[in-house]
Amino acid sequence: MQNSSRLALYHYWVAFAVFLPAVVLGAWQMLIRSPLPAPLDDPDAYYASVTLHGTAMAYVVTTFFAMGFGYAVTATSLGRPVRGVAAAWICFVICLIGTLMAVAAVLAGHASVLYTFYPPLLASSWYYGGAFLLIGGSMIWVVLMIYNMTSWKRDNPGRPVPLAMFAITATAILWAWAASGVIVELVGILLPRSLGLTTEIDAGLARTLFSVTLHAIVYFWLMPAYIAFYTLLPQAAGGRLYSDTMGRLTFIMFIIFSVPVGMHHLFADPEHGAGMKFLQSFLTFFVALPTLLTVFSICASLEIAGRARGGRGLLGWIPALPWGEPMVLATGLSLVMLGLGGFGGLINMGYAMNSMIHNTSWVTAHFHMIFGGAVVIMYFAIAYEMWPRITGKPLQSKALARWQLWLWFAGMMIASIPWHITGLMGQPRRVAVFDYSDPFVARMGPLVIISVIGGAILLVSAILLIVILVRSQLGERRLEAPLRYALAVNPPKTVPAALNGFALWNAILLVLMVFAYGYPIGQFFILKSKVPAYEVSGPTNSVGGVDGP
Amino acid sequence: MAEIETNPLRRPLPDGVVPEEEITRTEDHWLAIMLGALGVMMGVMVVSAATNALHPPSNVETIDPATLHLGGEFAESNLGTAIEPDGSVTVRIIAEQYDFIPNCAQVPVDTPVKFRLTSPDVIHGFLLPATNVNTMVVPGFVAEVRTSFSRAGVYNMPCNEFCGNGHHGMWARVEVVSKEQFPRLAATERTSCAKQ
Amino acid sequence: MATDEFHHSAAARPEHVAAPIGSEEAVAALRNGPVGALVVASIAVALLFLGWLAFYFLLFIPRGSVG
Amino acid sequence: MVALLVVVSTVLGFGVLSRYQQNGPTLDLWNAICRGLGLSADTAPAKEPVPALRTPTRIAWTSNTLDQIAAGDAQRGAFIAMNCVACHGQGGVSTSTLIPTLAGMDPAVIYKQLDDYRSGKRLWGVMGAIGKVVSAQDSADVAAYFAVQSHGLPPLRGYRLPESGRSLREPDPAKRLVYAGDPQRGIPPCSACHGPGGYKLGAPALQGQHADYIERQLVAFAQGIRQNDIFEQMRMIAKQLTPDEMHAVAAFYGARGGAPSAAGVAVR
Repeated sequence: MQNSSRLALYHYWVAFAVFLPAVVLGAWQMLIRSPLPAPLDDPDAYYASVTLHGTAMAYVVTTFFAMGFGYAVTATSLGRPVRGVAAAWICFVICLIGTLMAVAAVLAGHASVLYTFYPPLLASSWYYGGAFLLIGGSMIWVVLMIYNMTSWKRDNPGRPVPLAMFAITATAILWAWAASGVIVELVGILLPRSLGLTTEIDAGLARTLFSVTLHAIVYFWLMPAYIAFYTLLPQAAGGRLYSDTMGRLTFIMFIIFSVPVGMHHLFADPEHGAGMKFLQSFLTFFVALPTLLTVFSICASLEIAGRARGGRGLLGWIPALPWGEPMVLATGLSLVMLGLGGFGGLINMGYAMNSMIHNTSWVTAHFHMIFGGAVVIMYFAIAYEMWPRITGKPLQSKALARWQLWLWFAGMMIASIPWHITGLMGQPRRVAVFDYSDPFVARMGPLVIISVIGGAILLVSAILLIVILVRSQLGERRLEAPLRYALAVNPPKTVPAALNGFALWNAILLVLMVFAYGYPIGQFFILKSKVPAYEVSGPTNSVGGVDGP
Repeated sequence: MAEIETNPLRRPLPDGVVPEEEITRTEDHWLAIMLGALGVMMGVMVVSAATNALHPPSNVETIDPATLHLGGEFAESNLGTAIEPDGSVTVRIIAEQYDFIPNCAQVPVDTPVKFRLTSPDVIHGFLLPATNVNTMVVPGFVAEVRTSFSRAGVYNMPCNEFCGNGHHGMWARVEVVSKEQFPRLAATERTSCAKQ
Repeated sequence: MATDEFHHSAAARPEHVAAPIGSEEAVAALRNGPVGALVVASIAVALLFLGWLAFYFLLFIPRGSVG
Repeated sequence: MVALLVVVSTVLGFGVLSRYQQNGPTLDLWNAICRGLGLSADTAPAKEPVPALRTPTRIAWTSNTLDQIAAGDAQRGAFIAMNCVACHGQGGVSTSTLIPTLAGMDPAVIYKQLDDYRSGKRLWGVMGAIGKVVSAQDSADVAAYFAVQSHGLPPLRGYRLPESGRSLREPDPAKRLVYAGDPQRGIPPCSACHGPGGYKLGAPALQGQHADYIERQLVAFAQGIRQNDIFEQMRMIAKQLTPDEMHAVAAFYGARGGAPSAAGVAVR
């Protein structure tokens, strides 16, 4: 167990160590694009910073956090040490090397292509290589999660896999499906071109492959939060999980519906027909379903807790909840942001309605609300829940943690809501500096300034997070409390095989993927759409290196 | 949590505090209501898309990005607004690092307009704020948006997709003018409001 | 205690399973299901649904037809 | 369940929605399916009158062109370049303020300009005649030679360290135009293509070039005297600039990066 705990802790430390500087960059980005004066107001620095911020938040923080969470869940929910610890450490080192390579390439100015890559822009092969090691390396973790679950099932025939383990394995499987797109893009298109092995890039194909990743990756980020909703929150609140079966179904639905829907990120692209776009828009509606089910299940679990704590009347259970617990408070705040962010998502996926907001600040605001808000705040709560259990040192302190969560919530709301509005007004994304003397842009000025204030609050909150974690780490070891998972109202004695494994669901997803992506990817074998690549930092391979001796 | 667990006033919440049938029934109802709500949204989307012919821009047409300027539809002399025999207009625009060409396009109000754009280098975005005109411009493809403007005025036209380190400087305009004002130039020249 | 061997779907070992707590009023109130939760979740989803319709008809459609 | 989703979405997407076209006729089922898949493109209208073709250059950045440039032989180029030094200076480091320094220039730029002189797309006195006597291979060789000469233009590639005052808030108009451009007039930042820190295929590095030469070219673009820029990009930008701005931007680039001077030549 000791080794499993250390494994989880190391992953968390990497995640949060990367998180803080990435928030600093984010706050500075808010400033430079606002009408306010900013230090180092250099557009090149902005684009490098956006690349770094996105790479850090989307790939590094999330992957390391999910991996660490996975090991912690495996050890505690299965009640035995993680199997394959050596492989897990190898995975950790590979992912860390990948991270360092990618960060170095961006800092050297050879990779300002944003974390979504945007070929035919072409970055240094160090950047793509780093991303490949990080994402590809995390597949070792995927295998380890599946291996730990199946070996437990073998040792405990007929018993239901603990919900938390079932869910983290679902997360791992989802990540494998999601990552397949970006891995094929990296290995098949970007790395060969950046190494000079090929001369052209098919931008349409690259975008299509990345879209396989782009939506499901969001659910990979989201899953640890949902696992906390289902397995940690009800017990932190002092109640029971409303339905174990619904939890399992929710995670299964995420696997099935979050991958064959990525084309709603390509609604505005010219490389796909409207029929295929509608088809995936249709499927996208179903990915809202598990979230809508979760909202009810979690409210019900909280009601049970509130009533157990003496809450009466129709809504009296709400004030009766232990809002002082970071996990409960974070869930409340997270659900508010999930509601607003989910609303934005319903707009984005609305087929033609996507044209209203595509690539405006609305989209940036939307995923900050969902990921930066609803998901990340649960990462904090998970850290606060797990840190004392892993280290045996109490949280320093709960009051400070509450402040940190409230600040994060307030900061995200203040930053994101005006951002949504400027998006509706037509503010384009990823623009380093705006000309506020233009009347069209000037109208957005006050809203952008409000967002900057939100960004500053977020920065304060992120610093506070690190302070709390470091203070807790430096405290004395005096706790021996195991991590406790919530009981269901009706704890299942057995569950159907379909709800205790993933073989059936993987097969169904495969069918859906062939249906949803077969033609869109297949068409590139007939289309003549390859184009030259454009290196972001000057001529190297494009003219055969003739510019240097 | 420690104090909750040891609180003598609280007794164990027994298994099945909500009966299993009750749970199944509520979850089923909730699922049905959610599917119903999503179904209504889907219905609204499908019906309005059919009656108003609303689509995301989806014309799949490939083109060689390297030789655009040597001739054909996107040669420099052919960019700008063209008037079709049926009275509709077609606007051809190049989006390149880091300019739209022409950087000012003129179209008449209440007239079917077809924007055709392509890129000779990297991915760009074409957006007219306060309208639904919005498309990616991907090299190797011709992006097409069909619409008509109901309000005259000047529309800003920022590039809305990161295209490199000069992205923030890539802004242009579309001027929507009254039908009378819209100049009908000779067939040998394209209409544009770019500075000559 | 409810942490018997049948509660493995929460965690494989009893020490990782939450110690359940409660009272008789809670048991009575919950007999008919979590009505309060149904109300809260319904209001939230209704707002979402109406907001979506409002955006569709009041913002998106007036901005003009595209295709 | 899944089969139902597949059937319903296919029927709606291809059988219903794809039939209705914005500003166009309703399609029959077969055409709707093709349209929905993206098989039948709405190609350019054929009936409209097409203006006489005007092209700025014969060069296109195809892989053939890039291979030709990459095949340039700097040693052979050195021999040919002996004819250039009278005007462009020893080793391509020009001492005349109206003649550009070629040392360190991207070979694609030299190659394209020589072809434009050859084809008459760029008209500039004696260069037209010179362009006619050098072959495409000669151009690639001489471009390869000048590209590796030192003491001229600093290398374009690479990174510039972040520095304050490179946004639209900068009061100095030259610095503002170079690093931030002027979005309202559709002027992108010069530096994004011409450096420092930026690069675009076919765009010359300007840092260290003679200010007088840069200014003269800007005026030529603005007046339409020079028209060999692909998609009239430089013509369009230069038309937006005031004479003062042209002068200031030219001076900004000319003054930076240690303009090649007599000192540079003396070292050689």
